[in-house]
Amino acid sequence: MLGILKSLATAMSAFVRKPVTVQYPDQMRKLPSRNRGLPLLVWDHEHDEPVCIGCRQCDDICPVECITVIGPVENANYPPKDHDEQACKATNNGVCPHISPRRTLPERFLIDEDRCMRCGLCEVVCPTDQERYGNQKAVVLGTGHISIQSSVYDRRENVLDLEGLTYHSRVLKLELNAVMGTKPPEEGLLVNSPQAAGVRLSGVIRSPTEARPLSTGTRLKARLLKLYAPLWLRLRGLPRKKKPPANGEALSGGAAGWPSLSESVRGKTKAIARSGRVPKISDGGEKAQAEGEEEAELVETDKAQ
Amino acid sequence: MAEQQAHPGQQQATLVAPPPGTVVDIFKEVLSDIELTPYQTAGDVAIVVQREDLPRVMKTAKEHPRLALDYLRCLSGVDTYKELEVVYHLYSFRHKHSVQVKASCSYDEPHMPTVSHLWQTANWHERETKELFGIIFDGHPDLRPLLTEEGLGYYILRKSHPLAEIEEWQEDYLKLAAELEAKTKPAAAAAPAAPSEAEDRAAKVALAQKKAAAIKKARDEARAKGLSTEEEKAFVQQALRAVEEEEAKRAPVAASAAAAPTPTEDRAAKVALAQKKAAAIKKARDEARAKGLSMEEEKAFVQQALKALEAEAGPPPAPSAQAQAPAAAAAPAPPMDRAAKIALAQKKATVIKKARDEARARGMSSEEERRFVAEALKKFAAEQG
Amino acid sequence: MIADNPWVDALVRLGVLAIAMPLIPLVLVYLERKVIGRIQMRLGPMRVGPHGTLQTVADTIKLLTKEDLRPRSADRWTFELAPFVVVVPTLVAFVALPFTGGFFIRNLALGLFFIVAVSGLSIVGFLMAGWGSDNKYALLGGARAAAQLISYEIPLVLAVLAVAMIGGSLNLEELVNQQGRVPFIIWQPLAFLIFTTAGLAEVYRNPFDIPVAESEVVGGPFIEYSGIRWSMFQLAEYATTLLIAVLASLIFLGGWNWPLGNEAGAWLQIIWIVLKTSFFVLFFFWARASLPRLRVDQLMAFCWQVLLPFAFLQVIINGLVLVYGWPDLLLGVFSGLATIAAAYLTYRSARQAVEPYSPRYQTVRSIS
Amino acid sequence: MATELPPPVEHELETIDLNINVGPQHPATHGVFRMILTVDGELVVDADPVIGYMHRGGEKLSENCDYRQAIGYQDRTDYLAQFNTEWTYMLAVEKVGGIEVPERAEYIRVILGELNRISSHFMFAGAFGTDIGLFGTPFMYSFRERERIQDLFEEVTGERMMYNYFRPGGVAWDIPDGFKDKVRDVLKEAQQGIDDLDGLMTENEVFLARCRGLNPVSPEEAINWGFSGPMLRATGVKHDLRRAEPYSIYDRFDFDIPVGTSGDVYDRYLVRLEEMRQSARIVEQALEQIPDEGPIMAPGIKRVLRLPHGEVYARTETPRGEYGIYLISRGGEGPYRLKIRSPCFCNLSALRNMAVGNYMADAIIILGSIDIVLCEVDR
Repeated sequence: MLGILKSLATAMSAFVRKPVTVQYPDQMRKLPSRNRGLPLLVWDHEHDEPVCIGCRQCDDICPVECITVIGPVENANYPPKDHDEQACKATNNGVCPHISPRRTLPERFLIDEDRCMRCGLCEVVCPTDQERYGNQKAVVLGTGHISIQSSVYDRRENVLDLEGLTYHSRVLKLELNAVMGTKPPEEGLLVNSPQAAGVRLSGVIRSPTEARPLSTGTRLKARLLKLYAPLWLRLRGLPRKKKPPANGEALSGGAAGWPSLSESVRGKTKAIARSGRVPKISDGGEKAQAEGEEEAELVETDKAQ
Repeated sequence: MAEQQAHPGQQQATLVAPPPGTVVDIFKEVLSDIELTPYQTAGDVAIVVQREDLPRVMKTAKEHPRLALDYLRCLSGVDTYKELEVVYHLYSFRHKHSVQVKASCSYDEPHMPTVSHLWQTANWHERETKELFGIIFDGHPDLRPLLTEEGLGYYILRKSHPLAEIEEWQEDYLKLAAELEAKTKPAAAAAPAAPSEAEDRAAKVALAQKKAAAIKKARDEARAKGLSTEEEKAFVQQALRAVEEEEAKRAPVAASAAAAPTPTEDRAAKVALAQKKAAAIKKARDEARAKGLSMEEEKAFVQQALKALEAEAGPPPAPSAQAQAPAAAAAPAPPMDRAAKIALAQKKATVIKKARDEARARGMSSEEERRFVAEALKKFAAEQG
Repeated sequence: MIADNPWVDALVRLGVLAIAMPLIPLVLVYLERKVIGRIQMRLGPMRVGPHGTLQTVADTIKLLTKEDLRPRSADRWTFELAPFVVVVPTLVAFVALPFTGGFFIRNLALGLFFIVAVSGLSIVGFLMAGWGSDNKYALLGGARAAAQLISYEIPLVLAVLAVAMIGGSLNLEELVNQQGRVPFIIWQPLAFLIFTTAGLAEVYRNPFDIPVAESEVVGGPFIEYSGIRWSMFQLAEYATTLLIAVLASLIFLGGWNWPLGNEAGAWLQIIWIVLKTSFFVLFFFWARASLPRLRVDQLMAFCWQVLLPFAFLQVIINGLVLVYGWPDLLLGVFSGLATIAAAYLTYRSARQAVEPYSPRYQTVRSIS
Repeated sequence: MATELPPPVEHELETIDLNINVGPQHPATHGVFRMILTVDGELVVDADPVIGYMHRGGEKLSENCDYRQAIGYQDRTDYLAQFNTEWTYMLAVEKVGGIEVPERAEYIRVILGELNRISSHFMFAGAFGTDIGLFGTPFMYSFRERERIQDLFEEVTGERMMYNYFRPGGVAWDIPDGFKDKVRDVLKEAQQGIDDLDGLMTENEVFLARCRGLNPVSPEEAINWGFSGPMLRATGVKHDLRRAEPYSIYDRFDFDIPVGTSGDVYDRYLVRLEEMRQSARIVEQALEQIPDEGPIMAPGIKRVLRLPHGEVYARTETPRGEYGIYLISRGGEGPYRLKIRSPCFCNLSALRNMAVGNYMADAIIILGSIDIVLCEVDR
């Protein structure tokens, strides 16, 4: 009996203590500066090119082969041999484009986020933090706040290309610069940015300018839509799944196919990828497009106004 | 790195003799008539014994009061490219000394005496080693596969077993992107694949089914006879053993019938085939995704493709000339394709850059800029196409 | 009387019950989640509605709209009827339960007897659920539920009997009035403890949640249920919790009376009964969060070897007091002493020297 | 079918044993573990553990990596004591390579390893409480403290679970500023968590009734079954690798090895609870002794590590027992053979012997008291 009373007393003593719950989306905990998240390619805003030199060391070291680097290719902005800046300026309206410290660039830099095991070895081996490359790692995992938005529907959507990889580092330019500065701050910067919230909430990656804070009403709408979208679809008599193509023709037509590279950031979204609003759709895709747009309407809650 | 470390003919470094006063001396005293090769590892002292001597050595190690190695720490299998080794790490709670015992067997006759009657912990270790290395421990009470219930049929931790390819999503992605841009029509989903593994699996399944039937029959019989649970179990086991023996008798016949390919060749061929098949599946899946099929439809589609492949590869050694020709044509294609792709991508990159610069010069917003670039790309693609 | 016509009156009362009953679990579940959350230093539900108050409503909607699954191999009628068999007796028991002096449906002369008798019926439903699901876990759970409920019914009834002996009636209203300023818990702490313990077992709450043990039989009889049928089981569970809590406050804590006077007004009566009931309900939640689960044989042993003898002891003490006309004070002293003895015995027996307790098989059978 | 009916049983009902499939999706199996229980009523008459659902071939993967890449796979065996498993691997590599670890790195390793032990035992206590029927309360208390410890780990390594922090010859990064004070704070809070668990469970009569005397294991049996760690110490064998074969700098610390008396489930619980306190003691001593300045990596470690020929069986005391790595190097960039001796694997292999003859509810508790981590069992 005494032991039982002791148990009850312990439970009651916890009852009167302060709860430790952190209400996550409302209160975000501060991430330490070493936090490892999704590996990202850092964009060099000064020269408008990735920091990466395409040396492929990260490709080699990655134990799970989630990084694929193709290249390197020559960097057009790198000053050629016996480069005469004055002459160059004279020919180029007074602006010499050959200012890059990087002789080479990666042709393609792909990271399969789903396969990554966040070991951080790519960041460790990255050689671009040397003086001549600008003291900055090209591949960083140090931005954990971004990894929270990485949930997507299809695994393949987690393969990012150059534009997708540097997307965050462009959108969140200020924040990233602070984190990636020569001396990292004590506590990692918490990017509680509206862009991040918007991206997460609606499940749609926008182009940088489209990203903007969401109003409370929109958030609510998004939640409701998420909850009741299947119900709506049923009520409106829409098929929930698309019918398979009747014959093999559509197979080769590339209907609603893979988005082109420049579209791939948008292609991350389920809605757009399905909607077939990708250029070059064969005629067979029109119906799918119509259906897909309705679906996209549901998912992409606040379309471009 | 794998090539460097895994040189079959590479000589092992010379063995360092252990310093005097270790547990090896006791071993030598106690087992003076047995040939023991002691050496010093970076941790414990080790002795190499002959397989024939192993039961005696181990029994003595456990039961001799001066050794009293009553704790089996670890039992590992090692594939040295020349033979299979089993390494035992022993520890004595009484004398606080530890030793490493090593014995080896050949690939052709992968048998080792069990030690599970001495240390019960060896039971699962030996089951696991049997499963992963194929070393059969004679006298073990229960050598069922441990980690995979039905057994794999091949030994994954042997060095001859290759590490499976990881699916390459990136490659897919590149391929798809290039295809879409170049407006090339995807090739028909006809790649040769062989049902060899499937057959193998089917045989296994059939065996399991047979076994299950035997078990059921035996159990029914036992119940009808009114045996106790204990007896029933024994009865069932007997029946099972009978089935296994029968199967084992049949196996050599089958083996001799299909003796042409050596096991390793067979294995390699199987792996190659499986890879081919995986490629086919991947392709079919990609196509299905590209078409925007739902999950279930996709599955069905893939299955259909697979079935088609199997049907096609039904008579493997007699492919039609038609089937061969595309294969031959497809073979040299990838490298060319790749180079072309790179060139195309480079060209495209310049187009993008140009367009972007122009857009910037015109002072467009990012959104407009994107659109502009996309248009430029479209134009470029049209030119190419 | 709410209305003049007895039929209308009865209908109105029944209507109030019928509306209140499904709402009670909503409140109780919310309360339980909040209380247990705080005990575990969490916040509990916080998202739906202010401080999560609408969480249970949302859950109910979810449960009601969920697909009602039935395993193909289940015994159809047994499986589908079981929730009703569990729910109906519980609700019927409320018919005879007076909440205050004026707020009840029917004040039966044998009210206490009726409640105990009817609420015991729900065991049939558990057995049906266990059998009809065609699931081994459910079967085990159903068997455990049956064994537990039948066993614990006996000390429960004996504790109630002890109260009825002193109160001299089986009418609940009269029992409450009998208690007056001094509730029965003062005179019969042993009966109170036995009633609470057996009551915990009746509602399958820790440490007696053996039939539904999550880590052993994964929900027991409810394992195959989903949607509305599952929520009916939940309704029954929380209704029984309330029933036991109200009953305990009626027969041990003096019901709607309070120490300063019997003649409380109707509103004061409601406040008192709500306070006393929520004490029990919160105690049940508290116990759930802080006590582990007994094993099934220990549960039975505890019932037959501890609770039952002590319940008889209480009955005997009461009998002696009644026959010889001893003062109530003596009854309290005796009962209190017995309570302390029971507590001590539990304390000792749990700490006695360790010895193998279960019929261990001689050797492990040969490996098959 | 049978024409003859069996002779009627006069006094007993004929009963048959029931096969119950516990897992792989069952709340009490701590991951994907399956045991096929044959029960006679509630009594277990046979138990057949089935493992392998988490088998990823970690050994094979490690053998196909170089020494740096393989670190990540060591985290993923015992995912509750990642520092300890990494440490074992580092010990193996360092022993074969003859690498000396600087003192400061050793202290960092000790602090993190012992904190990891505390957090792992917290996990045990929480899960065990849930097994035994407590409605998640100890689980929540445990996780409250675990989260704090993990926050600390995240600050040091950047990850909450898979740290990848130790390197051959040292650690990857130095500890951040103010780390010592934070560790002291966390320890203080952890103490509160231990006390909460203690008060909630240790003396509770119901808990005592469930655990005391349940499944006593004798020292001889335990040694024969290959037990290690708290499972072994609960039987009364005073064997802790930190004392028996001191690795790293464990000979500098003053700590007790808690042992049980009867080897029952209750002793296993008590031993683990006490170990948490002892670990806290070690951390406190290490915090006092750690040099403020100094290298954290051995000098001259190349990026691509090449070890000479050699082999070693390195073992450490992880929260679950003796975790060993048998490493063979053949002079390459990666391990030639890397065998992981998993303590849970050995402890679990005796489950059949332990569970048979007990009640079904107790079989669950016995399984819980082993404190298995399935990733480590299956590797």
